[in-house]
Amino acid sequence: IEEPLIFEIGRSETTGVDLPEPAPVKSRLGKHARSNPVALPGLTEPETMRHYVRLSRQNYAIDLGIYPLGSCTMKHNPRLNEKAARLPGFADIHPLQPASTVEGAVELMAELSRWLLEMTGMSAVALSPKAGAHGELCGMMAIKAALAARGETRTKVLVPESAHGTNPATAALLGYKVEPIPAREDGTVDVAAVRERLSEDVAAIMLTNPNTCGLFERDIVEIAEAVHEVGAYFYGDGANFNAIMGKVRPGDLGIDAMHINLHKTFSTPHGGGGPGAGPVVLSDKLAPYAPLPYLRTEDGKPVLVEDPGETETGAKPFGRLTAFHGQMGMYVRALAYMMSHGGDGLRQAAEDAVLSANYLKARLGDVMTVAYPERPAMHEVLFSDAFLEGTGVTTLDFAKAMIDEGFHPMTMYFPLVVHGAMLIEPTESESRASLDLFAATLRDLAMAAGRGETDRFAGTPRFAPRRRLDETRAARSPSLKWTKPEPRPIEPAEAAE
Amino acid sequence: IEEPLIFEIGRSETTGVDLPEPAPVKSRLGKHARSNPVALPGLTEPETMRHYVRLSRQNYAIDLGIYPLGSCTMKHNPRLNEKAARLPGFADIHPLQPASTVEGAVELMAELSRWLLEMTGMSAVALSPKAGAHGELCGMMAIKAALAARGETRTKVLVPESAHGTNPATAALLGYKVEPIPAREDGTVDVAAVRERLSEDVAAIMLTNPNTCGLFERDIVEIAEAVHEVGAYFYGDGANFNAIMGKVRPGDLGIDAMHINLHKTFSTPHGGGGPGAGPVVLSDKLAPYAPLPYLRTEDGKPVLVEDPGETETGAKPFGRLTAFHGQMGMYVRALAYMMSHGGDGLRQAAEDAVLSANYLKARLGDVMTVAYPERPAMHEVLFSDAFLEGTGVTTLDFAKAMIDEGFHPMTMYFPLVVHGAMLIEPTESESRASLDLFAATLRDLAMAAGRGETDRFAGTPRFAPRRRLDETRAARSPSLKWTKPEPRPIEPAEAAE
Amino acid sequence: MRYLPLTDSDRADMLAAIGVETIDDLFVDIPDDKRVDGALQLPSHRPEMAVETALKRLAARNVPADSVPFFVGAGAYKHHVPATVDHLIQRSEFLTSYTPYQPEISQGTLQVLFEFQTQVAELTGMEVANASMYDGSTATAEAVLMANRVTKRRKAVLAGGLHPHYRAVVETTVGMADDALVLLDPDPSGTEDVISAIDEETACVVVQCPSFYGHLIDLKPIAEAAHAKGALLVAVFTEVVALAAIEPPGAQGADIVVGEGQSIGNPLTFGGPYVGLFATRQKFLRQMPGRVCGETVDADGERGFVLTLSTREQHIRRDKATSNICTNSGLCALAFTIHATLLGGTGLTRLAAVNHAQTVKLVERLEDVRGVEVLNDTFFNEVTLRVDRDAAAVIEDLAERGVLAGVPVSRLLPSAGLDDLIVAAVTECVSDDDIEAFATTLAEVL
Amino acid sequence: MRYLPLTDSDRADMLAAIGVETIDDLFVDIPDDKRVDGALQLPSHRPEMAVETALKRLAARNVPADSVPFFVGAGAYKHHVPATVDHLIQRSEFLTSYTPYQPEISQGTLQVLFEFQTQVAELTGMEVANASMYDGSTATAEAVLMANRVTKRRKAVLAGGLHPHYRAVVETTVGMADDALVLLDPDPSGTEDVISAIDEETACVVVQCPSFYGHLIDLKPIAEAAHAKGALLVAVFTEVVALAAIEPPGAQGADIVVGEGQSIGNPLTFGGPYVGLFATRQKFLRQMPGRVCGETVDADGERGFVLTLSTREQHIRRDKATSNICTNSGLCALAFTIHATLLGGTGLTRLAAVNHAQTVKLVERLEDVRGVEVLNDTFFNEVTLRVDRDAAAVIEDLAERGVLAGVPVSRLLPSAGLDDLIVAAVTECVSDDDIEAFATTLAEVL
Repeated sequence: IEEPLIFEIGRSETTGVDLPEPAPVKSRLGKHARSNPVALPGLTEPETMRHYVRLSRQNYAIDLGIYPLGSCTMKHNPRLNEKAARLPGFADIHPLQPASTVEGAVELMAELSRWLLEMTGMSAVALSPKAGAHGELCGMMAIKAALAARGETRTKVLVPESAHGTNPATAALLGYKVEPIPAREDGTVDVAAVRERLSEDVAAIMLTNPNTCGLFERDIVEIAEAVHEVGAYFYGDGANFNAIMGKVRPGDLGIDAMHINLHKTFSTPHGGGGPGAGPVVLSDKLAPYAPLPYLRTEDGKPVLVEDPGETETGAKPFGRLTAFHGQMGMYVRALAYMMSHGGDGLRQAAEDAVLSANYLKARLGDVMTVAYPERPAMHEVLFSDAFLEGTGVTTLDFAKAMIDEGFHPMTMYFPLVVHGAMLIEPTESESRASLDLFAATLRDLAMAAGRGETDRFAGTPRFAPRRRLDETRAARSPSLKWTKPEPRPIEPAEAAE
Repeated sequence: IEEPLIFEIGRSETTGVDLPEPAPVKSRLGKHARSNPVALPGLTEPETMRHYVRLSRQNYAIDLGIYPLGSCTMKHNPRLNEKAARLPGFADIHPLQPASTVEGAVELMAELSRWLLEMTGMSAVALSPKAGAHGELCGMMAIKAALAARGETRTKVLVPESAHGTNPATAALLGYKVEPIPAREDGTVDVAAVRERLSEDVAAIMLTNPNTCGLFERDIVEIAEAVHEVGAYFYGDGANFNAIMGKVRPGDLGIDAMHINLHKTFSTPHGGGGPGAGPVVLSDKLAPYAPLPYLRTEDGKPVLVEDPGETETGAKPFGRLTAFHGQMGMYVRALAYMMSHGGDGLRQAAEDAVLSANYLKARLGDVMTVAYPERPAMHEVLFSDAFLEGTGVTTLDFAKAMIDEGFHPMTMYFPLVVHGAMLIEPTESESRASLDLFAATLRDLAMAAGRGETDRFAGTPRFAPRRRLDETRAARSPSLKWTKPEPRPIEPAEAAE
Repeated sequence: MRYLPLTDSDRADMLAAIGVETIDDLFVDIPDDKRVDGALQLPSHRPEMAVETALKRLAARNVPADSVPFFVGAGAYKHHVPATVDHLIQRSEFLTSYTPYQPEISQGTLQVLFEFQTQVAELTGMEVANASMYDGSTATAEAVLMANRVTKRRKAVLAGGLHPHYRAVVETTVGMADDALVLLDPDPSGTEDVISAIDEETACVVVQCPSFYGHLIDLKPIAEAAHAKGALLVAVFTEVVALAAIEPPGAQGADIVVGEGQSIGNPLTFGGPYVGLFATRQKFLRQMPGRVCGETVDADGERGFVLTLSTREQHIRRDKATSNICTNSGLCALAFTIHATLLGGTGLTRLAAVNHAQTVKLVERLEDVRGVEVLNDTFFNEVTLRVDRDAAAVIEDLAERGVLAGVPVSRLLPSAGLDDLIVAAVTECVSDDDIEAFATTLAEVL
Repeated sequence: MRYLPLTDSDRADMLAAIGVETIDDLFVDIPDDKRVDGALQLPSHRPEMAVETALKRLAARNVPADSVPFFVGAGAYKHHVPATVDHLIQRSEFLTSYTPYQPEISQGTLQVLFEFQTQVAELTGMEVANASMYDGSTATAEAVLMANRVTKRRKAVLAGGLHPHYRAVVETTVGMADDALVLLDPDPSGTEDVISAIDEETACVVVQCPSFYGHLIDLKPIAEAAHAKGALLVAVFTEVVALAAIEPPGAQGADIVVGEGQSIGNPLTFGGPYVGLFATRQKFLRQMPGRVCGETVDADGERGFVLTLSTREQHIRRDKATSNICTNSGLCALAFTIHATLLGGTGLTRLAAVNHAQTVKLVERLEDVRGVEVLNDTFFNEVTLRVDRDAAAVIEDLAERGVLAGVPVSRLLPSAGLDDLIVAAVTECVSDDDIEAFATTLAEVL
């Protein structure tokens, strides 16, 4: 069933919100009053409900099935967390209310900080970053500020080729030149390769661990030492923290800054693209540079420091990343998730996530091409499309055929270091039955491709709300908003009527 | 996609609820302790979420499209009402808490009563009935009690043939003999036909108005007078009250008792079959017999009277219909709905409901057979299947073909007074566009049937979660619960392995 | 008017399409002199914000169970319902669908009902269950009427441990149906002799376990005695969680088991909506009231579910129906089923164990309080306390001190001379601190 | 562990299928001496009930806006959000889906984004909008960076009416990117001269309207002056509802319009998550940061939507990307779109009118209070008050009396010498009683 756009069914004079009559006062808008009313269509409440309920049914979602996007950690979103975030004491408080009226909120932020610090073994946390990439910015700004405090201006940042695009983008935003580090044959970074590129010009290395090939960087401790030797800092991308919660602490590995995606590891729902939250944990060396606002303990009570004039000795906040204090709604959800799991449950979750990924690797290894078969996978497993070579089935075909089987495809074509990459992350939320069904379906498709059954793949998806969409056309002449269709020209015959 | 039963995927040892360890105490269950643990399967929370979300998607719902079931009044369910019903002050209070701790709840019941009484023009209301049929029972018990108080035992209840099945069932439950009243050719009851059957043996007449043919009973005032003349009572079935809210008050027509389906007229959601609520309004004559508990005003404050020993002079409650005080959750929703509409909005809603039904009648009258074309329809319009005669398309085919067009069928084969009845109630919640699309689809189907295109109908639905289900088989050898499948007998060849 | 999609121009167009001038032309069949002239004496429509504010104000005048030490039971119980349950029942497709009369597009609701019936049958130890009743009290009345039909007798014996409201509902319903009742005296001691009240005219004996006063009752000898006289045993419960701890009525010979399912999945909500559970033996199936869902196949041979055995119901049978029930408690049954699925056997057992353990703790703690005596030898999560003052006054005093401590028996049985009794319930929501608060505050007021 | 579906026997089977003995065999790549030995110093897993109770306790230590007369604004606003909005955004299919990278099974999200972009473009009076940023402050920083790219200049002028936090965020971001800034003095009077700060090196001038202090600013001459020097005008708003009352920045010549969308559809939530709006001219499209959704067709020729222009983004462009933003505010944008759809043009206009009218009422009422002066000549729903005491102390005194009366300017600008100023906002949630309470209580403490 097709659902029109609101612009096609709504009317500007219709409204689904009853409001009181405005009091008859003299306007104080002056000459600034709008000359034309807003031309947006409205729908009544029943129409609105139906429009968006129908639209929603065109989406895939975790609540419908496995969502195996590698590096995205799409896990179960507990509804307790949604309920908690909506308590009036959290959802209906203003960031600039007097501190005496928000003590519980500040205490919650402090509690969340304690969990994050204990899990990562770091010294300080900057809560305010609004997403992972924002956290990267925060961490790299802290590094830049720490260097500046030392009177240094370094110019380069090392980033492995397998990194998320946000890493180089972040480094570039701060004016750094990005230098790629190649990976070893086994998919990990060699400390020797890092040493080669290290110099007094290098501000930092940005490394994801476990990396986006699904592997734990075995040389990480040596890399950290080498980086520190030249006076550079180690930025750890925490996108894959789900694999190692409770198993190893980034602080113990020599990492200086790392963001935590609350919307991945701690299950705040991704909401079709956000919002997320990307608190950054910092080592002793970087802790003084944490941005405003930050938490300090006064008389045993946590206090939010918003004011640069008021900072205690030693604190040198590099600035402010966002208005107000960050993503409170996500903090509540993440803390609820942490408390529900406990330290024991978080560790178990990491173990189950890794177990499930390796199980899929074992189940699929004979019919698909495991990119790095030698090392255990962490919480995600990377395949290349070598098994499709010569079958006539493209990598994209393979992904779209999965849609017809009722599954969301894995991450495709990332990381770039592998040809036709397919990165599968099942997470700990899948049952054995779900993993088995998923594996059986992929086996079936891989074998069909192997047998050259291209018909099964061509033109997929066939049973989705849409068939394959023309992305080139969308990019070539972008149509980014609805515009009123031109009135159909009147045919002469009609006009004559 | 097929969704298994929980018994096929769950395990008794799995649980999706974490509970504390019970304290180590000495059991006081005595010899009554269970000998075998409950053998019910559990699912973890992510599995439970997915199971029921997937199941839900096999349902049609108002939020997905028009739900034109005649006499069911499936209208928009505002979410404000859901939110209000979940306020802790309403959802988390116990019916037997001290009265001093539930004053707001009692006030809400009193406020709801005021609205119901003003809208119906009656003297008293019994809130506790849990559904429409329960309300019928309540009203008829009040009548029986009133007769008993007069020392009379009457034996008969008059019910028109077009009545809902609950009417005769209710009368029979109270030991009355049900006497049918035929309808006139125009679908309404003739006062003369009623007079013929009236006698001192008649306890009551049960009449739905507007009736289930979608017509207003024009002789209703005369009928009421005739009924009262022989000392009988007039029970009005309020199922179709949506047509006349704010247009006419049942009390002004001579009705003595009438239930109001809060889940129809006042939009408490039907929830796939309930719960509902069926408060009963009573005339002066019946008011003293209202069951316990009832509301009384004391010192300007409403008080719930639960105790027969405490009743004021004149009150002669006929007993108790249910534990506690009735459907509080529905009262909150219904009152929110009433307050949102206001008196003006409720009247407008009735007018729009009637307008929409008549609009469909006008749009469809030439291709389908309007059962009673002479009189204006009220909020629902009745068709017979005469237009399908000789087309090879059955009435059931016609209904099931609507499913493939994306619509829920109308009420079929009811009322029984019309051959192949199709009763359409659009309600006031449908937009003009929705009505037009529905009408166009029905026109298209009716014309296709007229052209003898039986292929379009045979075997429908084809695009629903299930094709036509074998109801005979279900009734012949009922399978009402899941039973463990017999283990598959081992084949000799396998056994030999 | 945010709920009404028709605009004035729609209305004008539609009137024209119908061929009438004004909307009142469609109301011509209403007698002129009876039409409402102008507006009713009701407020006008109001913004959502205003309605919400008004209702919040009313809600704020009540004391939620969650906000105080809470021991009120007596037929409705404060349990913790997982957030998942309430989220799922609010899915549009469950919340805003009708009774599944078109099964092809209602398999969601139907499969849930099939799961529900299976769960109820297992919990009660019975062979078949229906798709829900309004609540436990009305289910009990229906059970008595059904026993009368099955036995073709007209006299029911109601035990003294039956919840007074349930008893009143049966009295009203059965009395109005002109059938007979034997009402045994209230039984706070849990020692009554039900068996000797059963005779050859008895259709059924109705026994609640755990009783209203919290006692666990041995149903087996009662069932045997009833069967010996050709009568049925109707077993009743108000706390369904108990069935995970005690021997189910089905295993003790009950013929009909009815009760309240609110404890699983449903909030207190001041008494409703709740969900009545109804189970019986296979052989009585066609005398069972209420909807049932059954398994079948579709035209492709796929398993599917439908409402079935409708020949028992009022749609078809009209005045010969087994009951007049139509709308039942579908959404509450859904909540029950989801919560029971989350719990599973293991969770249910654990939940029952926690309830019982906390109750034992309360009972043991109250031993130290002067002026109060626990009447129960056995119990599950509810007990009867005898206090040495007027119980209703004690409850009021405790409420003033912020403890909602139970129900005075006199509230339900005002003239039974049981003015010194309190029924108190203890669930998993009761903490050790709550128990301590109860005990110390009780000591203060006694 | 209610969230973990694998059982111990599953785990054992899976380890066997993998061919390892213990789970730690899969963690061998972690250096031995760095592995966490045993448990972290964290509490163990807890029942849902316990977590809920703990969080409710924390929540109860905050004062919700709804519970008091509430005038706090300064960048985040208490508006009424219809229940429909929150219900819809909690639909599993919206809440638990990822960024729509597979458009065939993400049309729900994508069509919403297309509707969102259209709504934002219309409200701001611009040609194109993106699919959301984190919030208004980060959107402002991105706008400055974009203006630098577009003009190939590196100096931005920030007006004194810009929200101090926004200014700080721009300062931090642009400063760290080694670009230059001209910061004009705070402008509580609304009379500053922005134009003379613009020169030939200026990339953009950033002006907020309504300003932080509530003044309405004539953007047109500023735009003209900027354009004359080859600079862009970045127009900022923190209260999106204002755009329904005042001339949109697009109509006044703004080149980039950014702001906070929280007011429509989203709760206060102590500062986040919110939703940044970002709109610009068609010609700057390829320099715009953030995701955009575009219309296209599928293989059958049916209309459909996809994320597009990804060559601007970090996935493809890596260190050449227009921004590093990836996750944005999808669900908040959904809430915005649904609320805006419910409102429609008529509702938005009415909402703005009610906000303005209530604000006028407050201003008029405060005329009668000694010791307070309203600095604004024009305003929408927010004004600056000068009081004859320390503003922070006044706010604390009012809070103690149960009135949350606004924000002392010194909280955001501690060393600007503006210690006697309060910024107060008035929305449709403020009743006449609230205004009266503000005025009388203020009179008490002054």
